[in-house]
Amino acid sequence: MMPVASLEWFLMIAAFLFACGIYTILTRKNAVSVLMGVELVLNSANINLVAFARFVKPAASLGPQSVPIPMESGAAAVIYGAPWASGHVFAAFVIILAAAEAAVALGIILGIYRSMGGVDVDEVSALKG
Amino acid sequence: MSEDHGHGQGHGHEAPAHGHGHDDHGHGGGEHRTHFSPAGFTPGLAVMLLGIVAGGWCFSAGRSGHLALGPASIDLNGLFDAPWASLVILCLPLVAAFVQIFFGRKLPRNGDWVSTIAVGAGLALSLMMLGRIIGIYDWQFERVHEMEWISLFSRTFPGAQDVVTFRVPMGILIDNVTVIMLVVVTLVSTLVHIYSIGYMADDPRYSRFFAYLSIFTFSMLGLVLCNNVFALYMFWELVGLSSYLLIGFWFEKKSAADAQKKAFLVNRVGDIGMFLGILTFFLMTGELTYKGIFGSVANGAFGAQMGLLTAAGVLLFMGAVGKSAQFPLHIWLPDAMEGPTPVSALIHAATMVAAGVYLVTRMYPVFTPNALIVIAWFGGFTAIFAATIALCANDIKKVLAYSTVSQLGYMIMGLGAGAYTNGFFHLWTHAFFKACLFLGSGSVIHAVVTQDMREMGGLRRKMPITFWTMLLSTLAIAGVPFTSGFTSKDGILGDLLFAAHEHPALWPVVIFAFAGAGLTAFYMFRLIFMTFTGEPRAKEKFEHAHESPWVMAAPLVILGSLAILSDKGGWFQELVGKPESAAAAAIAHAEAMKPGAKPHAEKAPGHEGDAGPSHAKAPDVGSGYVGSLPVAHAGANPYHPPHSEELHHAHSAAMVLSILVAGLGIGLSFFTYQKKLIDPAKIAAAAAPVHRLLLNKYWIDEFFHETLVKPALSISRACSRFDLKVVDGFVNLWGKATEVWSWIAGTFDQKVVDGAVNGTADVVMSAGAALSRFQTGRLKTYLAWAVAGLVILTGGFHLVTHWAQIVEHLTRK
Amino acid sequence: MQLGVVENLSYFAPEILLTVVIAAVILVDLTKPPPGSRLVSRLAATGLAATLFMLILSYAELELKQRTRVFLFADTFVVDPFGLFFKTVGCVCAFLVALFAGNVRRIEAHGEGEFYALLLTTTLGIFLMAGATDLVGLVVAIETLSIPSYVLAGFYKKDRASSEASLKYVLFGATASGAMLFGLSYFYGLAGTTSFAGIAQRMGSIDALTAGIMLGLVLVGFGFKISAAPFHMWTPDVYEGAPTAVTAYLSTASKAGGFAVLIRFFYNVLARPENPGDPMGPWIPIGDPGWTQFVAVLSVLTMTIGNLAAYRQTNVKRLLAYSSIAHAGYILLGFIVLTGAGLMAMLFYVAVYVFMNLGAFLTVIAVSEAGGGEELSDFRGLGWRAPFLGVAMGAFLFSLTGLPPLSGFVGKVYLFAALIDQGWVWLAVIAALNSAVSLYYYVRVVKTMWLEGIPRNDADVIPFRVGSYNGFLLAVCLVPTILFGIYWAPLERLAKYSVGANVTQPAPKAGAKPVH
Amino acid sequence: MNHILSLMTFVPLLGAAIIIALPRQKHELVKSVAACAAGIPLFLSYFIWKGFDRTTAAMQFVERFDWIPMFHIQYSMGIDGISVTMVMLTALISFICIFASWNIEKGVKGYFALFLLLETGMMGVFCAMDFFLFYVFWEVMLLPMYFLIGIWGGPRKEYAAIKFFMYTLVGSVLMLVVMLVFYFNVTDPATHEHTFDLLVLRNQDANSGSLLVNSVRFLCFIGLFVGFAIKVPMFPFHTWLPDAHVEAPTAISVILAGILLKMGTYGMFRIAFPLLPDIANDCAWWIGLFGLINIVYGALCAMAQDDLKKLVAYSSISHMGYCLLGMGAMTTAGFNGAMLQMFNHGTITSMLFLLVGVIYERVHHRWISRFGGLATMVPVYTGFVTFAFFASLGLPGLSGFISEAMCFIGAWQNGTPAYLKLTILATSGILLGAAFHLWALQRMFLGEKNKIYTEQYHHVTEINGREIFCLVPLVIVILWVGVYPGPLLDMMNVSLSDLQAFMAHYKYNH
Repeated sequence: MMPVASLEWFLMIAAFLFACGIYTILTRKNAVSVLMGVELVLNSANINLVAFARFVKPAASLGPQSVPIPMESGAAAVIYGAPWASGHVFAAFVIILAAAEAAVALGIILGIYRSMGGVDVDEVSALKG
Repeated sequence: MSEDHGHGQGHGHEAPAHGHGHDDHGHGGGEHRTHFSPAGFTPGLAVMLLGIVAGGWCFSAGRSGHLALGPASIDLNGLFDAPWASLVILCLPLVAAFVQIFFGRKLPRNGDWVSTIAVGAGLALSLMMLGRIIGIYDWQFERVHEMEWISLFSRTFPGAQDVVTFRVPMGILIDNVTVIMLVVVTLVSTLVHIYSIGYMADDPRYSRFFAYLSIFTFSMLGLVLCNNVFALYMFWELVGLSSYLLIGFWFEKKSAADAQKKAFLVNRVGDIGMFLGILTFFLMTGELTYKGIFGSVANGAFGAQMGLLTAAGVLLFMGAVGKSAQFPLHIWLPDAMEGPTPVSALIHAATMVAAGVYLVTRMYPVFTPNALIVIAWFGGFTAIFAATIALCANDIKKVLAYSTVSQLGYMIMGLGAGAYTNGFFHLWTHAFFKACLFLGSGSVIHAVVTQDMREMGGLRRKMPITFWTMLLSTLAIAGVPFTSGFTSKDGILGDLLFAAHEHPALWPVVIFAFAGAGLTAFYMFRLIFMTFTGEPRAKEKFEHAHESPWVMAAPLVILGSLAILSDKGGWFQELVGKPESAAAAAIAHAEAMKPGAKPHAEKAPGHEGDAGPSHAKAPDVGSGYVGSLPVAHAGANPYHPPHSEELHHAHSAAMVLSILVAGLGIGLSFFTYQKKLIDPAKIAAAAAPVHRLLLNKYWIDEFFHETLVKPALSISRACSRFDLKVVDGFVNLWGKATEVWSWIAGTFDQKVVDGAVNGTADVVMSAGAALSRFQTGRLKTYLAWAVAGLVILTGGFHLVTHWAQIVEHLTRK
Repeated sequence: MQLGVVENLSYFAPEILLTVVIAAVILVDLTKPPPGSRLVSRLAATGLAATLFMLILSYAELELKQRTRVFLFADTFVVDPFGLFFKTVGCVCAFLVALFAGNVRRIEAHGEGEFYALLLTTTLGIFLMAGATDLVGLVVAIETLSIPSYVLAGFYKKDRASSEASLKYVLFGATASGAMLFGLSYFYGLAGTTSFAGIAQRMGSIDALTAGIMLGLVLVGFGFKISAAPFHMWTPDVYEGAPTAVTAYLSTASKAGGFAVLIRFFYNVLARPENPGDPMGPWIPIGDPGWTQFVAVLSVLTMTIGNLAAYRQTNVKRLLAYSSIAHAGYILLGFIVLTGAGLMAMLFYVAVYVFMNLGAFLTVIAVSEAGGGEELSDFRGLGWRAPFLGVAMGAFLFSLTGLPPLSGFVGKVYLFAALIDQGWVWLAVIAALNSAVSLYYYVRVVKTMWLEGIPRNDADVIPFRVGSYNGFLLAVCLVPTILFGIYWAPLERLAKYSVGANVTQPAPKAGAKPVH
Repeated sequence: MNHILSLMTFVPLLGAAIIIALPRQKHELVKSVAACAAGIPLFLSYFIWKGFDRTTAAMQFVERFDWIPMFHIQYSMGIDGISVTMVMLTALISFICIFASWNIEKGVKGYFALFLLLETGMMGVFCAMDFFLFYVFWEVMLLPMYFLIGIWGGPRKEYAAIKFFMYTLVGSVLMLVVMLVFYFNVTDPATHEHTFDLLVLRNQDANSGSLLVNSVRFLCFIGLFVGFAIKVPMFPFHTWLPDAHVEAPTAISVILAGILLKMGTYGMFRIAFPLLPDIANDCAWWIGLFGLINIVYGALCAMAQDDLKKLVAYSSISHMGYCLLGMGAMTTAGFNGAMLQMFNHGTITSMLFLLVGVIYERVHHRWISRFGGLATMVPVYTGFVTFAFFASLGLPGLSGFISEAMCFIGAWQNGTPAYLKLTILATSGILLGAAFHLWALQRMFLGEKNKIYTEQYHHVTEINGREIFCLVPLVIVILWVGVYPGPLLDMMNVSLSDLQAFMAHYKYNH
């Protein structure tokens, strides 16, 4: 019987990661490491998502809402809402997006490196005022 | 000279045209020069005689009530029963003025005849009217022709019935006083017109001068014809305007320009008071016509507020103080002598300045006893005050000016003392002899090119007509028996004495009055002696001197003779009777209002006046001290009251006294300036301070300049600086504030860019500057701000909104 | 096995078409069309026009089928008038920008294909944002918009400013979306489902602090998109550095998308109509009601900072960047009053804002294309040399200020009206003063164009030719700017219909709220 | 004829459109088109003069149709006694100003197009019966004014223009907010909908579902009042005026002083007073006080000016003070006086600015102290100036006097001691006004020629035909109103007395 880690643990770790990420972003000079900070942040979100997916019992889905976009049909929700999976799906999407973002960002950083011969974000401050 | 467009007038003295003698040729006086040649004698005299004859004919026609033109005969009652006659009199000068202004220079003789004929026709009609009223011989005669001018409704609630709340009628009121004033105005005006033909002959703005004269005549006639205070005020201002224009007729002279401005402004001061008075009457009575005001005042429109009634009267009187140059607003009149002499004669001696007296006469019924005492004091003090200044004046016109002020003082004082008839009568007589004196002085100045009496002397031989006419007038003004001046002035003094019996407050005024009379006699004869007798003191000027042409002399003759004759016949006293006092009735009302006042116990005398035309008892003013003209049996002029013994005593006493002081004055000046027994210089030296005081006219002008003019100017400058610096310069103020702001924003170096339109803009600019400091261009700063903002906003906001819960949460633990 | 996933796919036609166009653009570009033949740009423009047409069709389809909304893909995507409105706006922007870019030489030089492919992709992103009703879909949509725009911002690769802009943009954007994701993860955790409706169920159950933090984190993302303070600071730099056409696009279309998401999220997850079926009526917040005040503070900050900072700008693009920040603040006003009227005002304002702002940027493009610059000094006396350009720019700027009879004024009136109707008078006053103050810097541009460098006489005017093509485009922006200022009833009807299709009659009852 | 107001409002706009279409070089053609476009409203105003029913306070020549139904905005035009005189004044002054600006050289097309646009705005303001419409026209007026001052103005034109613009805009956004507050708190009893219709808003007590709380009513009044006071301009908000007047070209100064200032007081009559009668009554004394300050302060500032145009500008401030004094009195005579004063000041001050323009065109400066002795050189011009000055200082027989007197009488009728004090102090304005006018007159025209600045006298030529043509109509109007104001007063009296009764009603039931 190994002890079951409760949700709080995961959340704390995630929050810690998030903080680290923000700290990195704010402190690092090198654009790439800033990007790494961003990745940290994204992954902290992922941890949350997966943890929630594991622990949280999905809300009973309900009848049509008034608002511009209510659920069309409760049944549909039950079937396609895929509550047990949605967290993981979400996480997967996030990973993909993170990758795409990183790719674009790196490309841009490369461009900067070409044109300026450096990737120090503090140097990149011609536009201001 | 011809290129010197009358700038000559700038130099030395008023009438430069005469500066270069009377060579009949020379410069552009134009064709209207002929009558200067001795040949001018015949037409001049002819015109005069013709005029006199015509006038007499009109007058007698009026007496008879029928104007016989061959077979046809016009009933002259039409003069009054329809407004046309008065309107013709009123409008002819106006038309003339327009003709002059627009076509004057194109007309032959520059159109002087237009104005002259216009006013002459007015004179003819006025004479007819005079004749008519004498024919009718009813002291209560009166006709009113009225029309709506402005009438505004208002409503008690939206859409309700309209009620007229504000109504200004325009109308003509013709009664004896009006007609007499009409004659005064038109007569003097006509003569001055004729006189000016000669006097202004060489002036480049000849036609303009006549235009102005006509404008003045129009305004003055309107002033005397209108039937309500609003219109009165309007014409009051208009005569002010024409006086302004005429005083500054030679505006190239700075002194003239100053004088005209001064005249207008000083008058405005009085006018403000008058305006407030009118407003007060309007507020209380809701009426603007004379009759309306009198009626509702008599019916207790003022309730118990007799103080207010007095105040309103005094405010109204302020107008007279300004216009009739009473102390302390007399200062403009002497300066007004900058104007051409005919103007001084017409406006500043005979007619306009008398408007104040006319005002008091007109509004007489609304003055409460206290108001009348104030008026009397003003008048009396002015009379003596001006006379003293005149003692030391050496400018011939200044002497006359101050004597005018003093004489106006007499009239005002008389009215204030209840000498209604005689006060007004003095206006009538004074108009002629003072006009004569001014025109005479004009012709003297015309002859010897100076106004300084010390450079004259012995002119009698050179200009006899001028001398004799002026002498007659001087006798009149000095109050020598058998002259018109004597009758009127003595009348005033008598009534004053009598009034003083009843009202001790008037005793000082009595003293002023008699002393003034003596002084008048003195300085007037000083004028005569210094000018006409003795040895000429300025030879070459004397050589130059000559009698004026007939066109100028004729008016002198007429006026001079009027100075003797204008009081004869006693018709005046028969026609002008004191109206019953509305103020008395009002006071009676107030008394009745007082708690415990028995309704008919002691009602003010003349209270029955309300009960129809029967003037059983004297319509005395208030406490009835003015016994002079009390009782009116039904319809008859209340000039000869039954119980007038003490009045007669007063009059005889006054007569003796006034003859004495007059004689004294004349004698003194005779010994001083004719016989040279007394050396004025010595006296002056002996009483040096007094002399200086008088020479400097008591420093009144300086006083006003220091206390009013200067402060006003500096205040105005202060205001505009304030406007620039503070109100607008809110900019700079904010500019300072922005320094602080910038500092808070951590920007010392950010200079606030200029071009801000106002304070806000400046703040905004520097705020922008501050903000742009945040925009460092460094990504990390941005992110830092984002994070910080997030934390601060979220946390702070949570704290703010959920403070209660948090506290409660903490305390629970 | 159900077909639910693909049912009603016809409603997805615009998106599909757009995707096809993107593919087509890329393909055509691969064929190396001869330079100067604006083949790609024409294709893109045509494609967007067609998409626009499709959008109108789907409007019509909704109407005909009497359906207020249609759900797709397991309720993760919705087609409704609200979404269609923003899609249309985005599409129009993209269309106009495509036309602008159509004759910008420099873009052609850097390869039209990429440009238009990216542009259309962002448009697709906006489409998805307007329809997303699910956290996953939301995130995907936002990134679909963001990632290509990062590239677009740095489209001039050699240009330092451009690449700097893109770097700032990408890093800031990535961070923002990271924070947002972190926040969204909590929302998921709250409900265990990613659908808005599901989350709305649980919102009531959490305490204020948590809600505040979640909200704050999410707002970072949204705030970044609409560049609301304090997440606005990237805006001026990026707008200045990016190619003007891109700037125009970012300041209108992507902002519109941001607002679409913002409204969609908040008005589903955090608020519901007081009486269901009347979205035009007042709404009530779910759970912690504080967020409206929170957003109010944001909007005040945004508009004030935007206006103040715009004062000192000498670069017209940068000035307009700040002004667009301020306008985000104005638009947020409609967001906080929690009424359908407020939403309607927002939609209306977005619509008119798009035209005037695009017009302003287009003027900048036209000037620099015709040999001028982007600095204020380059505009000196331009009004006299190119009267139409001057008049048009004047109209756009005064409309941005909010002076009648221009559409910007009407938009502001609707916003203020919504505020005052709900008793936010103080906020209305602040906003009004802000717009008064904003006059100053807008007028500075007008002043430079008209009041400076005035020719002595009409003879010695050196004409400044912007070309008939740009002239025509200016007119295209100018007409609605003026027209909607004089007669805007149709637009209003559209906006109202988009907020609550089933609501016909405007809400405010007699003296709805006593002002306090 | 039932679209006469729309015609008067939009014919100038049409003219502007035509002018824009015209080729740039055809100056004469442009000018004559402008003259026609401005002439038609003047011609039409004759029919208004004929057809105006002087016995009713109701709106006349009404046109009304829905503009934006969903927002209950109507295009509703109409005039009553309060606006009719202003409409006719606008038509007259605009027409004159076209000729006054005949020798504009640069940007002729733009100038006249903007000018006509301006006239449209002004007409619209005076005709609008719908608050929203009113506001739109109110703002529409700003734009052309900004350019007219900023492009064709004097040396500091840009500063003056933006200052004018900012001031007015700040005022009007406040007005906008208040307008919306009213919209949402008042319903039209007929339709049970919110409304911008001023006539309905006027009775908002009766018509509003929930009456605003008093404090808010007060704030609303302040908002409106400040908005209008800036235009009047009232004491603390007046500083835009001297700059704008001085820098603007002659014709525009004439429009500014002759018509734009009136919009402030008109707005009070039309909106601030009827919409918030109770508050207006409470503030009456303060309005009077500001009137007093305007009168005295303006006159004092004017006295210290050396720039003739600035002097006239400050004199306008002083004269508008009489309007405020009369309005604050809340009496029929006061209202009529204020209204008449608006009209008269419109004519008199226009004349003054035209005359300033005349001399400025000759010698290109306006420094009073540099002149002197002009009267001998240009008697006719001097005559006109003297006429205008005396009209302006309230000489009886000229229009200025009647209105000032009526303002005073109205103020006096107010009767409350506090207000009487104001009035008594205000009478000093009569003296100060006379003082600075006459002083200026003397310094410029009387006395001897200036010794230092002699060369300017070579340029001093007599006033020419075109200028006289511009002045004569004004002279006639001034004389006519001065001698027989009855007809004009009859036009405004009923509406104003109705308004006064309305106010009084709220005063006592308050």
